[in-house]
Amino acid sequence: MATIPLIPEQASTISGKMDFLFYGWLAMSMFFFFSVVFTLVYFCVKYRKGTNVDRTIRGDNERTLELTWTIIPLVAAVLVFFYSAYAYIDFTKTPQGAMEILVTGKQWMWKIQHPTGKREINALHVPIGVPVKLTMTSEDTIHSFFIPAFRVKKDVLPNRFSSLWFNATKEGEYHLFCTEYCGTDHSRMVGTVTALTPERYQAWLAGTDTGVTMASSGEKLFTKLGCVTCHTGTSPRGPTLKGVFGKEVKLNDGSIVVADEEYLRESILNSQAKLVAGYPPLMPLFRNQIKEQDLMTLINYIKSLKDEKSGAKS
Amino acid sequence: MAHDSHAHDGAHGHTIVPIKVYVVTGIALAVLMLLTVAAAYIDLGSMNAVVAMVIAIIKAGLIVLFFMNVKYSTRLTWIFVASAFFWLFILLGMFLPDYLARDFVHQSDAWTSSPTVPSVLPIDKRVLHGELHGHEDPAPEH
Amino acid sequence: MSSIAARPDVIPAAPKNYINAKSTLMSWLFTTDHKRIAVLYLISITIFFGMGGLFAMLIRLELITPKGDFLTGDMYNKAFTLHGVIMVFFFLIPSVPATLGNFVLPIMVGAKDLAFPKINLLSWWLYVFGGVMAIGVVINGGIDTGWTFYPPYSTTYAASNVTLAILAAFMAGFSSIFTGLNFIVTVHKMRAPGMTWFRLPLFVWAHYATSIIQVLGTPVIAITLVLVAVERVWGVGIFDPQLGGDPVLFQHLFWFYSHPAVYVMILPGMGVISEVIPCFSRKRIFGYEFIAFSSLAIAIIGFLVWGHHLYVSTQSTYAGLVFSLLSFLVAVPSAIKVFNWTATLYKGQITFEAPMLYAMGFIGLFLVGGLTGLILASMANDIHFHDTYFVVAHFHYVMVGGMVMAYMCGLHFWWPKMTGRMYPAALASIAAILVFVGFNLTFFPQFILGFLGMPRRYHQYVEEFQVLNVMSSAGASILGIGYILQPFYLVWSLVKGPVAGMNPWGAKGLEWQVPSPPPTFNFPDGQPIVVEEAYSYTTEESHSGA
Amino acid sequence: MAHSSDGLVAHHFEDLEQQTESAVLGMWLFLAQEVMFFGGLFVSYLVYRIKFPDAWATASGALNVWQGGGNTVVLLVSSVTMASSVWCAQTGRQRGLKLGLWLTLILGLTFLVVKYFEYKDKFFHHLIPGANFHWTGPVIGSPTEGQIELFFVLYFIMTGMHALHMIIGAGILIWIMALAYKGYFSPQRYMKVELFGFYWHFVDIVWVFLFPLLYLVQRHG
Repeated sequence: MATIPLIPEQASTISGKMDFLFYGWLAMSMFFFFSVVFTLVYFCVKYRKGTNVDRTIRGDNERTLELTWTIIPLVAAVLVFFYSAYAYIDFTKTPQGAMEILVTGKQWMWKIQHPTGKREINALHVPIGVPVKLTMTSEDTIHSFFIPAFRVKKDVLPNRFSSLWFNATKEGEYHLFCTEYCGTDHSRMVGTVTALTPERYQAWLAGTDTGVTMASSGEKLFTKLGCVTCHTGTSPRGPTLKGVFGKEVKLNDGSIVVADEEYLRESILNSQAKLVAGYPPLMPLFRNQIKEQDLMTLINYIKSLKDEKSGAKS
Repeated sequence: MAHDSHAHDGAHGHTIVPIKVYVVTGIALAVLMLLTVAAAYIDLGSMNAVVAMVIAIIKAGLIVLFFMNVKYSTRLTWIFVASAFFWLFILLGMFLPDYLARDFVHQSDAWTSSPTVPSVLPIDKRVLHGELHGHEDPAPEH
Repeated sequence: MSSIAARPDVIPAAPKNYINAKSTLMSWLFTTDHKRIAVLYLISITIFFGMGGLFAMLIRLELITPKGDFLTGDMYNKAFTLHGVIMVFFFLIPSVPATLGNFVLPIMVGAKDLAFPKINLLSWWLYVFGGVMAIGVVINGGIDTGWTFYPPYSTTYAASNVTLAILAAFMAGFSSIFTGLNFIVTVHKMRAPGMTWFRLPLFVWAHYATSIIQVLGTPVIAITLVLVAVERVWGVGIFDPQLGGDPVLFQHLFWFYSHPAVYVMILPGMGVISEVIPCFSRKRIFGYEFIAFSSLAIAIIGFLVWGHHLYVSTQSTYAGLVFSLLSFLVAVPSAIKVFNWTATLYKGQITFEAPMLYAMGFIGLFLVGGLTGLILASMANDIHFHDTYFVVAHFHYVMVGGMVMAYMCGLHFWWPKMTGRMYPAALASIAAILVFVGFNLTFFPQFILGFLGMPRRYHQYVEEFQVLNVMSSAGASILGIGYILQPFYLVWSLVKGPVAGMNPWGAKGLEWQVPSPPPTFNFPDGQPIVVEEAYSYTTEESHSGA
Repeated sequence: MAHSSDGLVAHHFEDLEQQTESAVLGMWLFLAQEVMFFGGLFVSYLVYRIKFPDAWATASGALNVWQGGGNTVVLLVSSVTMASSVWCAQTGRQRGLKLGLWLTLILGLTFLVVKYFEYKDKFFHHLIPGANFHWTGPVIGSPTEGQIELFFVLYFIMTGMHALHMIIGAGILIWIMALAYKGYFSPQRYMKVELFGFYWHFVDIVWVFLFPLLYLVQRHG
């Protein structure tokens, strides 16, 4: 809070190059801006009404002046176009042999799948020093995948694949944002990108490195069974489960129960029995659909959910 | 003012076109209409669409020039008409750089009544093995 | 033409003018007098400016804290959508053309009215119907698609009043088309004897260029919005990805109009500035032809650049390159205008009344808006800036810093002409300065936020963005004070303001040669004959000469 | 708009010529607006036709060339009768004017009736896009049903917008006829007929493009 951030972190191979281009633009813009503003102020002061200055206009160099300030910006515009077009192609050309990660956007979460089949939600682990290509699609509306520190962004469309690539350079955690407006919780469709050394990434893939966001088996089940679709805390289709354990819950018949393990278990197996007030009876019945062991794992996972906001935690 | 001679100045200061012109134009349009149908039944490959459009443009031109009197109108009217079609051309033309240089990649090319995206994360083996490279967004390949 | 029946007036020597000609409500609501319609527009767009401002206030209040605790996500989304829809379709697009343009353009060319007075009235009524629908949207629970209405969200997923909002925008669109149509024909056919094309005030040139966009661009958004409404109501449509339809096609069609539409918003503003600067520096404008043709160039090239909104929307790279190049080129005519305005000041007799302060502010803010626009036109940088607060800041610099400043500039310039009364000069200057300072405080931090990567349309955000957002909200309150001051002293001036006289600024142009307020048919003594070039100011002339 | 003392020139115009030229230019600008309005549909059509040539070839086969072609002729003839009506108005032939307007109206309504039967036909063949859409006809190439449905969405919107213009045109035509029966038109005052003629011809032009684009995509082989 004390210091105001002014410059975003540079954490990919193109960040520096893009910023260099931007600072070039900035310098050029400032040159034009200050030349005009300086001239403007100078004239305003010098030729304000009543000053005793020479106001006779000699000669007619209007055309020369006009041509000068038409042609110079024109040439400048074309030159910078070529430079920035070249840079764009440089930035977006996916290198051969990039590692491919699948991304699916849906209201309002990012689902990631690594080449080994490992999945995560609203989190993306990537190795540094390795070109990574994201192949992305959406299940519903248009989203846009944006990692500011990597300077990459691409819209994610339904029924189509789009892609972007980056090569992270620095270990750390970075923001992941959805930048195409996608509905109520657009601003919660955020996550964390964790850049790891290739070794740690391998370890993470294998599931032994627990230093960073580790998807527990309960979380996996939570995703696999589709619980995440509704129990996000924001969906009108199901109540949030964050911090629900041990709390009192109001049911749609007006009664109040304590959300203990038994209640959670009953609600998973037969959701219609004790429906939380204000939510429709949409949830499928998992009776005979879920193994007892999985059920335990899932309940344990729900117990572990704390009442705090998900998303970026840098 | 007299109104009975043909192709003279009307009360509004513009030309009254003799009715013969309308009838001849109408016949020409009917002939072109038959021609466009006939041309459609002959296999000209990709030229079919071109021929159909050329005939349609000629027909539209005849209607604009004769039925709508533009042939006998002021230059300003010509400019207005031309700019309408110029802007239509901009609209059509400026879409092509995108749509001719991009390819949709469909997740489902199968003949299904409603190709839907699977509700869980698609595990498309072709994607994993890089077999879809030929179809993907062309942007990175330049 | 029938003369207006004389009514006994309280003030003995009050000359007949368009305001006191008739006084019934019906004589206002169904008037065909362009000046009265301009006043009707002025009142209605002020109401919508206020509404849009309220939604802006909600947005800024929400963004003071990163947690999203003031409004719910849904309410926030509706607030920024309504802010956008109302400000774009019901304030910015009609702002200068429908009020100031409607009022002074016919007088400037020496006509008794616009070519089609009834269509002008129809245009206002369409605007009112659209506006009532927009209010209906607000009352009925709002709309949450963003003013861009992107499918498939707008067609399939949004559970708000999309169809009604689309209908409202559709009506406002046709209102705009008819205004443009009227202006073009008026400029071509209603000019007074001697009023050649190159004697037209640049305000008229700017409106001519604007009208081209209004007439040829607006119908495309109209049909596009119809397509969205059909898809929403019918359940199937051409943008439906499930059928193989392409949502990006909508974006193309939408921006085919909506990018030129920003020139509909800024060109008339540039016209206002071209009037005010020569007047207050007592000099003929520098490079008249270049400013005139640059307006046309902007209108035409402006149609060829829309794809720069789609750099990261999976548009083909090739198309991106074409649009990028053209986007850089469209900056050149704008630059020409700025240079010419600056050169006009050279060796002038410059005074700093409120309109001039707004004009100076306009140049500075428009420069920032335009130059940052170049950064966004660069494909490489747009990858990072697209849909971040950098874009938000950029277009607010152009739309608010540019257009709203110009609108207020013009309003203060022609207010004495429209009402016959003078507003308190000191207060007007204070308001102008407050608006300028408040504006910069509000929107400059947003450039940095965008560079840091804060996405737009975010109801809650990560904590490190808070300081800049608080600065922005604080600035907005100053901006708000600057705006709120204006209706007070302007309305006050109607009652207590000193009588302005025919030409309080000593300005050139036909509108300053008719009484203030002008009589019903502008030139009761017959059409004026124009013998002078536009802006034939001389520096020797004393300021209070007229 | 002419309501001043001599009934021909409105108060804000200097003379009849200025008024006439303004009206003609205004009408052309309105039609330019209409061109762009339909342009949005044509460009959508173009994009999808480029992308889905097979679907377009397949779906177009389901449209009835006889109905479409017949309607083309009906509209062309109505344009001739409309142009003749304008000529009659310009030359003061009141009976000819009324006859021409009647013929134009009848032809316009004929077009709409044929269109109605075409739409009805689509309904029976499950070709109305939506839940009941089902393609059973022969297939050219390998289109998806969704793509074929897209063609029909565009078909209905494009022809529907055109038909809407026809209906509005018929409404204005009835108003013009009422004026004609009141003896409103004369060789000095025929602008309303002429401007309406522009509109009618424009609607014809739209159909001139719609017919080959929708009905004749691939008729051979």
